[in-house]
Amino acid sequence: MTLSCEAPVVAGMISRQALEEALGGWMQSWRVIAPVRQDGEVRFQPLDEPAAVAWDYANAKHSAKGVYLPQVERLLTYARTRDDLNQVKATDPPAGPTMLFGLRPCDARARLMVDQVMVDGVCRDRYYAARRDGTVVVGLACEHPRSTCFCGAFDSGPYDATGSDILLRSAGDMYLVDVVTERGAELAKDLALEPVDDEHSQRAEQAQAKAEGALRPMERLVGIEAALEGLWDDPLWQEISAKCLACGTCTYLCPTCHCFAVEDRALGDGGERVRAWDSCMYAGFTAHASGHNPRPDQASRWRQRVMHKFSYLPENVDAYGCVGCGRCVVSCPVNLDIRQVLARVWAAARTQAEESAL
Amino acid sequence: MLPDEIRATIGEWLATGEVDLFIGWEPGTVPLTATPAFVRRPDEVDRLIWDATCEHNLARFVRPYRDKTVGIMVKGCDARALIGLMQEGQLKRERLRIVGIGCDGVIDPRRVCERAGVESVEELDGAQLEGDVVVFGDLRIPVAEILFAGCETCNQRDPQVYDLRMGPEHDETSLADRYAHVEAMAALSEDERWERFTSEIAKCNLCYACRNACPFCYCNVCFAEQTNPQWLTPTAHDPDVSFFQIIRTFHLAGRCVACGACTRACPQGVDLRLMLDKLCADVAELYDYVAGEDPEAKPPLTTYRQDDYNDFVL
Amino acid sequence: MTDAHPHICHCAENAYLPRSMQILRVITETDDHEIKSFDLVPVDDGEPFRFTPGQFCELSIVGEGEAPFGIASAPVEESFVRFSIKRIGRVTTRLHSLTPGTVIGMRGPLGNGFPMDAFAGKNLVVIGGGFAFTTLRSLLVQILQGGDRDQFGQLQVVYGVREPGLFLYREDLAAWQARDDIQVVQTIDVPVDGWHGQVGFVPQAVQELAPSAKNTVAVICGPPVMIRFTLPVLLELGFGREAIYTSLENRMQCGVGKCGRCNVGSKYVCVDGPVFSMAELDELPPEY
Amino acid sequence: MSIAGESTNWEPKILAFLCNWCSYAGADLAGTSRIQYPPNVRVIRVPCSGRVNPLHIVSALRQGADGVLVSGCHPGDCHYLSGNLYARRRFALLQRYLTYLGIEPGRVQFSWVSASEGGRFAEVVTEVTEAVRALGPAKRLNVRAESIVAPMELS
Repeated sequence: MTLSCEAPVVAGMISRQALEEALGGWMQSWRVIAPVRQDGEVRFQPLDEPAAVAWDYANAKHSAKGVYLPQVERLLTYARTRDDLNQVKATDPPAGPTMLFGLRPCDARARLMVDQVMVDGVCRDRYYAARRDGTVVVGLACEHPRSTCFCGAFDSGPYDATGSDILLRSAGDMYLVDVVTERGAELAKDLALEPVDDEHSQRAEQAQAKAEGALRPMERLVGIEAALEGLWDDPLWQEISAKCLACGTCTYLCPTCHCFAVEDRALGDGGERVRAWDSCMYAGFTAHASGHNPRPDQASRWRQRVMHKFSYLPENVDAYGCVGCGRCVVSCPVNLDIRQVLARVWAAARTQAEESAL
Repeated sequence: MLPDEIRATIGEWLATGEVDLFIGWEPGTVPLTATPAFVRRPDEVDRLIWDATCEHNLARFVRPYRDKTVGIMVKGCDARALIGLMQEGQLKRERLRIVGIGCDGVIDPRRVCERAGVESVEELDGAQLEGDVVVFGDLRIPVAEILFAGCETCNQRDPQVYDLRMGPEHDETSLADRYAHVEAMAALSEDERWERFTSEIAKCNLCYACRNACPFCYCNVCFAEQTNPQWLTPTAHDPDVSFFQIIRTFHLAGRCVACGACTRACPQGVDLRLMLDKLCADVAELYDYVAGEDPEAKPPLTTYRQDDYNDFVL
Repeated sequence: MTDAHPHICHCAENAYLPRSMQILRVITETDDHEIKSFDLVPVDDGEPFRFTPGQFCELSIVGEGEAPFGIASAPVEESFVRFSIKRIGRVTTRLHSLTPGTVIGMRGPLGNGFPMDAFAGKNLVVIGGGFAFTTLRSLLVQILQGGDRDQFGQLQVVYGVREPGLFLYREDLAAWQARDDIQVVQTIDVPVDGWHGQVGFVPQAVQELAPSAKNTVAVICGPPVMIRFTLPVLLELGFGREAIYTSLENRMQCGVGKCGRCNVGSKYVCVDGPVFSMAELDELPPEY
Repeated sequence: MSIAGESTNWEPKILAFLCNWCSYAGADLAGTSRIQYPPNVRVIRVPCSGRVNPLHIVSALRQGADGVLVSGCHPGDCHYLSGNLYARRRFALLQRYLTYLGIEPGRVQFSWVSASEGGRFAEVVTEVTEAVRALGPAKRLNVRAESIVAPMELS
């Protein structure tokens, strides 16, 4: 059910210094996006010099979603004339390959899930597809998961290679280079790799064990879609959403949330039609012009958020709409923790099963 | 846990049905954060806490239950919000059971991170608040040094209205330095002020957390979400953001009680006090009015005087 | 799930690029001028616009936005594409101000449309209420004039509105009344002088018509209250829930299953619908 | 409306909200008395100056107005008794607030002009027009301003 990939092949190991040199070369042929620390905050930004990579970052507050699904993306520009109200010109999505360097495994997996909705779904989104097809990912395994990370609950973990073309695993002073895809193999050719000696491979294994051990224990979430089946009218939705401020921060920071609005903006004599991030947490998301709203309150919106991620997406694209990165837990102004919501879902399903068994 | 007699009274309120619901705080799942708690049964009262992490203005959550009797915990500033909502006919005093807390200020997680040298709060795994000191490994940071900016110059630490009183009494400091940052901004040149304002709101991505955290933003359809006419498009685009920020804050003129809930709720770290405190200062100067003090007073923009300030008119 | 058949995508390379369509005719359908029909023709000479009755398009006016509308013309009426639009919001108000000759944008055909193959060989009961008669007209005109009327059995139509001035497509209705291979019952809610036809709500009219359920499919579009009270009548008459189809109306923007807002349960109304059978809807949560 | 730019023959575009009972009538009187005043003003008639919402004023600046004038009855003359008195507090705060945030003070002006003050209306319009002309085209909130129309790398 969850996203997965073939077992990666260790191609060799390389020092950080040599990696930064390779990055210098890669920056000539790719627009390299990497985690960069700037005034106290790590953000995914175009890299201007290899040394700027924040190698030891926990995870960036904003996911890398802005790279493959920008917050505001111009779809069309238009000129406004009296009789022709469709004088439009499609904007060309940015050509030129992009390298997502230093992506954490959860973000790498998140991108694959969004791909399936935006490109492999019924219709093909040309703007998204252009960005995706030109992107290659060099993942960076997670040595220090945080207290809010729960990637383990999806049978994944801080060293999951899914979604990366190459996965770097730290082994003290060196990085082990796992090749995951053909594109990864191509990339690995640019690296001055040394054979992996036992000492480093052991160190990498220890680091992995330590990282996987650091994950807070949490009930496995694979299979939760069955638990959600009978909970449509359960009071849990009312209770958990009572404190929600409907600010949509969780959806903006979430690497898998991909819902958007299409808006026209007047600019001078013409304007532009843009796609911009939207959120199911807002009332206007589903409000009809007639005033009817199929989701009138925050409880129904929270139910949609959970059902979309943990029931509808598994049914439609065979992948959960959550990778356990914990960003929504960290940044929610009222600390509405989705892990607690999902625990309530399991509990409500169990009580329901017990009641129906009576 | 709350002090025993407070816990007992709240439990009694719930047991006898004097309140249908009690709104307070309980420990959060992220270090050094509390989370709003909605308690309905006496046995749940033990979940409730009060300390310097309880930063939300709970007055925001009362309106949906205004046909019931609601118990609520409020700091000095939050209590003013309750009074403001009574002035605007949104809440009735007899439908509220208020636990008023003398407050020494709440923690600003961003300042804790700076002091502890981490990027965000959840890396402070295991950090504890002991009394008025934050303990994280061998790091001990007094709460007084990591307060939310608004709390440092707060002159409304004690609740004006309550049924139960908790926490210390304060002799209120003068208003003098409360508007220091407003005067600093006003002293800048016109271009500098515009630069300061636009750079502050450049971080805003129109998620409306500030509006949704504010007890006084309760319009059914906010101007920001009207579609016919559509005043702004919800895409984070300079004129839309400045338009939203100017109009939304202006709607708080003469109503804002400077509780800071909006600034703390902002995921992008926009300092809304820079704007709202200017309105509070002007309202105090021109109409000698401070929001949330007297339940009977009429908010300044809902009344007038013949000899009101008129020099600005051509 | 019975014969769910999602939208087959032959969108242009750029699903968001509207095709330029010129307004050929504007017909004021109702006496209160609130609903107008717009007949559009492509400006470019690209390949003709092919669609199935029941599908919809996003009509686009730059600077105002886009909105979804059911296609009211039938595929056989190749010289124009008709949309009947009620003035209610920003885009529709602007549309109502337009005159023939103006060019607007159109994206489509979107959605799945009626399962014409499932209807073949069957009798049809078409029930419409208020202004939700657009795609039903497309269906009926295609059956009557599409050249294979004999593929379908008996055709019975019940069309109810509040008052006589609100009927859409009055020429078509008059023409159908004159035909013998289609039975049309027009009803209005309360008596109005000058109206000699039937009076009463749609559920009553269907009860009086009492169409036989044998080898018959029902299609019902209209305000939710009308559907809620007509459904039991059909079930009583023996219609199976998999033989009753309706078309849902949800807030839409992309129209191609991406922007995430028009779902009912796990189905996107814009690609998995808008046409659903009641059996399909029974498996989805009551969220529309 | 062309993109507001530094073109030489730029003429300030000023939006005036005139209260129907006094200022609008004053403007009428200025016209019937053949009093000359700059043509830069476009008038929106409102029942009372109290009807003008700060939303309208800031939205006007956003849509490209270089200046906004709101003119109503003198205090005490209001046809609705207190409309202008409520408005006075609202505008006093709004003008100080916009100035504080960095909008040039001349952009938004308020005046009281009675139905019999045709000359006074012309004076006010001239004063506002010259003030706005001195300030140049509005850039700060204007959605059509050069700085915003420039193609932005939106990702």
